[in-house]
Amino acid sequence: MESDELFINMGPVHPSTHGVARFKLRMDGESIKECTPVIGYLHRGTEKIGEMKTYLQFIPYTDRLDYIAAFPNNYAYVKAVEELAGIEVPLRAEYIRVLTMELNRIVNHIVSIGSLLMDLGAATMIMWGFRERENALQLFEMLCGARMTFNYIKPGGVREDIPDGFIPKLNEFIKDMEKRIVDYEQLINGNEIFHMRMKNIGVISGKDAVNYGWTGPTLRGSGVDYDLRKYEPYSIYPDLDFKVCVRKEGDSYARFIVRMDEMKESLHILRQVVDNMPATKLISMAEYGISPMTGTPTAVSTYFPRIFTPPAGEVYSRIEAPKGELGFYVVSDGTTKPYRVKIRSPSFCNLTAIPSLVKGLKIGDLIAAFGTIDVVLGDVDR
Amino acid sequence: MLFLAMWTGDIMFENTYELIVFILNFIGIYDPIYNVFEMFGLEYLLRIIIVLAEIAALFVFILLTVMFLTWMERKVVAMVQARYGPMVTGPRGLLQPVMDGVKLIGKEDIIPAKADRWVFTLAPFLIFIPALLVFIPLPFGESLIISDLNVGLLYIIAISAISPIAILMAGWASNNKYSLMGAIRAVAQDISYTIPLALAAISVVLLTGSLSTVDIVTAQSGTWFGFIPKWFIFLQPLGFILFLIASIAEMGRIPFDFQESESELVAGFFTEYSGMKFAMFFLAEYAHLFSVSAIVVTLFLGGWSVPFLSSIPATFAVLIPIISLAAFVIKTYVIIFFAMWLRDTVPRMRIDQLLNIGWKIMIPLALLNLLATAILLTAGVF
Amino acid sequence: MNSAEELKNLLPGSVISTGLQLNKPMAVVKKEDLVKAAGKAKEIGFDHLSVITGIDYRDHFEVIYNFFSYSKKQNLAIKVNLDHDKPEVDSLTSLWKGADWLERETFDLVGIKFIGHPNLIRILLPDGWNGHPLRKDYDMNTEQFVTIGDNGDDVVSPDGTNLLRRK
Amino acid sequence: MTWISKDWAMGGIIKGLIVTLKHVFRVGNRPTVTVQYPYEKMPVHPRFRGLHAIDEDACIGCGICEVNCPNSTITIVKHNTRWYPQVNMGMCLFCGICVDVCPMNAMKMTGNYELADYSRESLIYGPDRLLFKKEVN
Repeated sequence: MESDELFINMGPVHPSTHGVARFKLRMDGESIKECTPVIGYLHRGTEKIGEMKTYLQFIPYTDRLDYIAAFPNNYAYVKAVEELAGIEVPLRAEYIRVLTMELNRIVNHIVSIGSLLMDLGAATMIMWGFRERENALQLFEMLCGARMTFNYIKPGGVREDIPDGFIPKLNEFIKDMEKRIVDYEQLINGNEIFHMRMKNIGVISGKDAVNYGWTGPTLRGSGVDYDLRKYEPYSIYPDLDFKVCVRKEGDSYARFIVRMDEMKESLHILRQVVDNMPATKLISMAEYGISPMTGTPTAVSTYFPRIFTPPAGEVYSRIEAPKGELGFYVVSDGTTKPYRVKIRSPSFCNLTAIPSLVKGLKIGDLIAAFGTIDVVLGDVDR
Repeated sequence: MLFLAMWTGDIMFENTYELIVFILNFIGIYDPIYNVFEMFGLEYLLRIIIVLAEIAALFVFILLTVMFLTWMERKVVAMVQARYGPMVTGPRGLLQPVMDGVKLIGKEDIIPAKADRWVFTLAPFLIFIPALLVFIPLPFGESLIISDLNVGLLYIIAISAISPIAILMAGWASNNKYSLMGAIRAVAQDISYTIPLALAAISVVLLTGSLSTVDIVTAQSGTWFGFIPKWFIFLQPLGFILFLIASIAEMGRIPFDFQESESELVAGFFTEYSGMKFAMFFLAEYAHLFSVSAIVVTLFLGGWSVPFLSSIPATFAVLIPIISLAAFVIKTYVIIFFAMWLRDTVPRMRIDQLLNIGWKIMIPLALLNLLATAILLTAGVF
Repeated sequence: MNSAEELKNLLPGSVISTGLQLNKPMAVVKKEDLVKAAGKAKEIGFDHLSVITGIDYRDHFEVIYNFFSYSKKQNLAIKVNLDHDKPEVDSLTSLWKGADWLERETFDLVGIKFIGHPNLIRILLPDGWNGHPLRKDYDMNTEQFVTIGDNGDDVVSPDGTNLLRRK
Repeated sequence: MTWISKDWAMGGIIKGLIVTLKHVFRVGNRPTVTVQYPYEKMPVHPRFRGLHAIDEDACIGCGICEVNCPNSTITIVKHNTRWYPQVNMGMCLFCGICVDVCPMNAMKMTGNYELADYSRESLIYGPDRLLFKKEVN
């Protein structure tokens, strides 16, 4: 039956666009004929800021890219700078970095799943998720003094060693989280309505996903067994035992399940990190007299001069952030400031596929598919 | 002793009017008042005053219930989600609905520039008044009924069919695409779920042979074998499930809240409403929740009848109207709690899935149920 | 032999030089032959286009394409040099759908034109924005204000006097 | 006939209903976790990066924090014959670089996070609001 087309402007102020994404929809009744994403409402010129700040000053700005999971952003930039300047990092610092990043991956997936379920109308999951997220944020606050924008990982190490009483609290969190994940699975995984909404919706084949430049859990949901932690290992990941969670279906449900499984894997990694962390004497700031960034190496940070000039050169370094492959292209001209900083943000590249993903589906499916791609608009718009 | 006589069936009242007249007579003030009115030839005026008084009492009761329900909804959601819910205004936040009302009255009443002003203003009234009118033939307890219509059930279904018109008016007049889509969804949903609702109700009518709600309740008093209450839920398990699902759809609550579908259509058909007009939609929604739950109780859970009451000592028989009212309210709240509990557990369906289930599963099953009931009835099993 | 040299062996005429981008192999390609080189790279397994970076070196532009091969687990970077006066290069959207937005972003922020791109409009900044911010000669001192026009489009103007702004 | 499946038993939904019911009755370590914020507050960890505090005796007003601040939040102003930093809280990123780079270890960040105010001017914290005197034991 032919009917008039309806144009709907979804966003930038809309309950389920996760911030300020906007979709121009051409609708035939309830079905989407064409979807055009419009982004840029949160553009802050982070790459330009990167050219104007010193290497150390830019780190707090990377926190603001993907504000749900900021540790990997810190680390991706710092890793690029370290590769550029050839800085050695103490092993303990690497362990702490991996600890924070995996904890942050859990936080990210909790928020992702929670907001997906909230978009589908079940608000309970996000509240339960935020309950556990709060515990993780408490750990972050204990570790680096901030809850979301950390500025913790520095070239040459981390800002401060882990405080007393952190590891017991972390163990408690891991134990608690294991039980909570069982709750989540009971609530969601078997739910028939959830299956109806997610299965065979927003299907994308592995080949197409690669062609669109998808990475991270979204790609692994399409059957491509790829994880940078495993296949281009960095930091201490070669020493850790974990498996890459892959699902073949390529639909919304597969992407959701991959995130669920990754949370469990991250808990597994956390346990290993806690067990194997090299013990060194804890040197607190107060004990040391002066802070580590003033140029003196500590247990968790190598020498890092206050006026830092890496040799001229360019580097592209990527890590497996919770949302996918996060890369920093840093060009140095030998001065105190980078010549060019390019950010390859996973959310931006994953969002590319949305128009073809939702073609012919309903509005509700657009929301489900958008939720499973898991974008943060700070990461998309930069 | 008169109350005892009343309970044992010696004196029956058709409705609350007669109960009030009886009580006034019992106290001994009815005749003097009647004489005063008769002096001026205004007997009908007394009748009107009494009826108006009982309607006023009903409306106050409904409004208080609705206010309580908004509080209860928030508390139940909070309990599920490991929160406190409203806590500040009044004891455990009990006065929160009052504060909400005060806030909404104080809000600016915005009418969009391109809205159809008359229809826009009329719609909230048109949805609010039928939500209250439904209660006219509902028996709240022994003799506690405004009017025992002999077509009571038909009246209820007919009155609740007005609300789609009001929703469509609100959605159309708002001149907002989200509102219009919400309205169209709501109408499609209401129409497709009123049919299984009515079919399931007709099965009950077959059992009682009457459309009068009082007859339906009376038919459910007493027990089988002394311990199973004679509720129609045991004779009509399938009918009960169908009726419950259809009534949750009628209420427009998750998993069937398409008229609102917050994360898809912002707020559905009342997106553009503010202030008291919004409050009327809000109150109507909860009045609807209460009335539909009350209908479920009336049809399938024995209404106000209490199965084991005949064993109560005669000295307490005075309390029986109150006990029956309490039984009715408790049963209704069980159904309401179930609706709230379900809302916190399941996500929303998709509109095409909802209609599919309505037309392809619910209606055939309801027809099958009706057929089975008719055959068993003819065979003399019931 | 790293992947850049492999590409040079396959396309000796197109690849100007090979080298290392710190630790990743990089091939500098003639800008006319970019699509050919990228197509060849895709053929030999580099199926993941990770990022497109445009850099303004004041006298010339560089566009760097970072590829990755899921089958070989290898990296490859392809670099093209562009004139500063005429920053134009062929689009890779025919090979990678994911290149669409990456190229639009590079066009938006660096101002490199991708010939053959189906929809080369600004993506992060509103239409009508003056200048490309990541060029080194971008005027940082002029403020530009975005308002909503009568038909709902974004309107960019340097005049912010009508805006509700507190100092 | 694709509609007929084992999903009709709604086993998953019933499972979910049981879990939510467990939460309603707080069965098995599922307590209420929120705090009534303005009335009770969560404890702040010692490393929390909130409002700045400057040691009155240690600070030499060298301006290293001013140079290193990513957002140009800090300016050095004169206060009672000596020079001290003034922090604009409206622009502060709370990154803690000023604390890290201070050569005299004079700057620290306290656990005070309730910084909302009515005007932008009052968000500029001068030395009079930031200075503290270290207690001499």
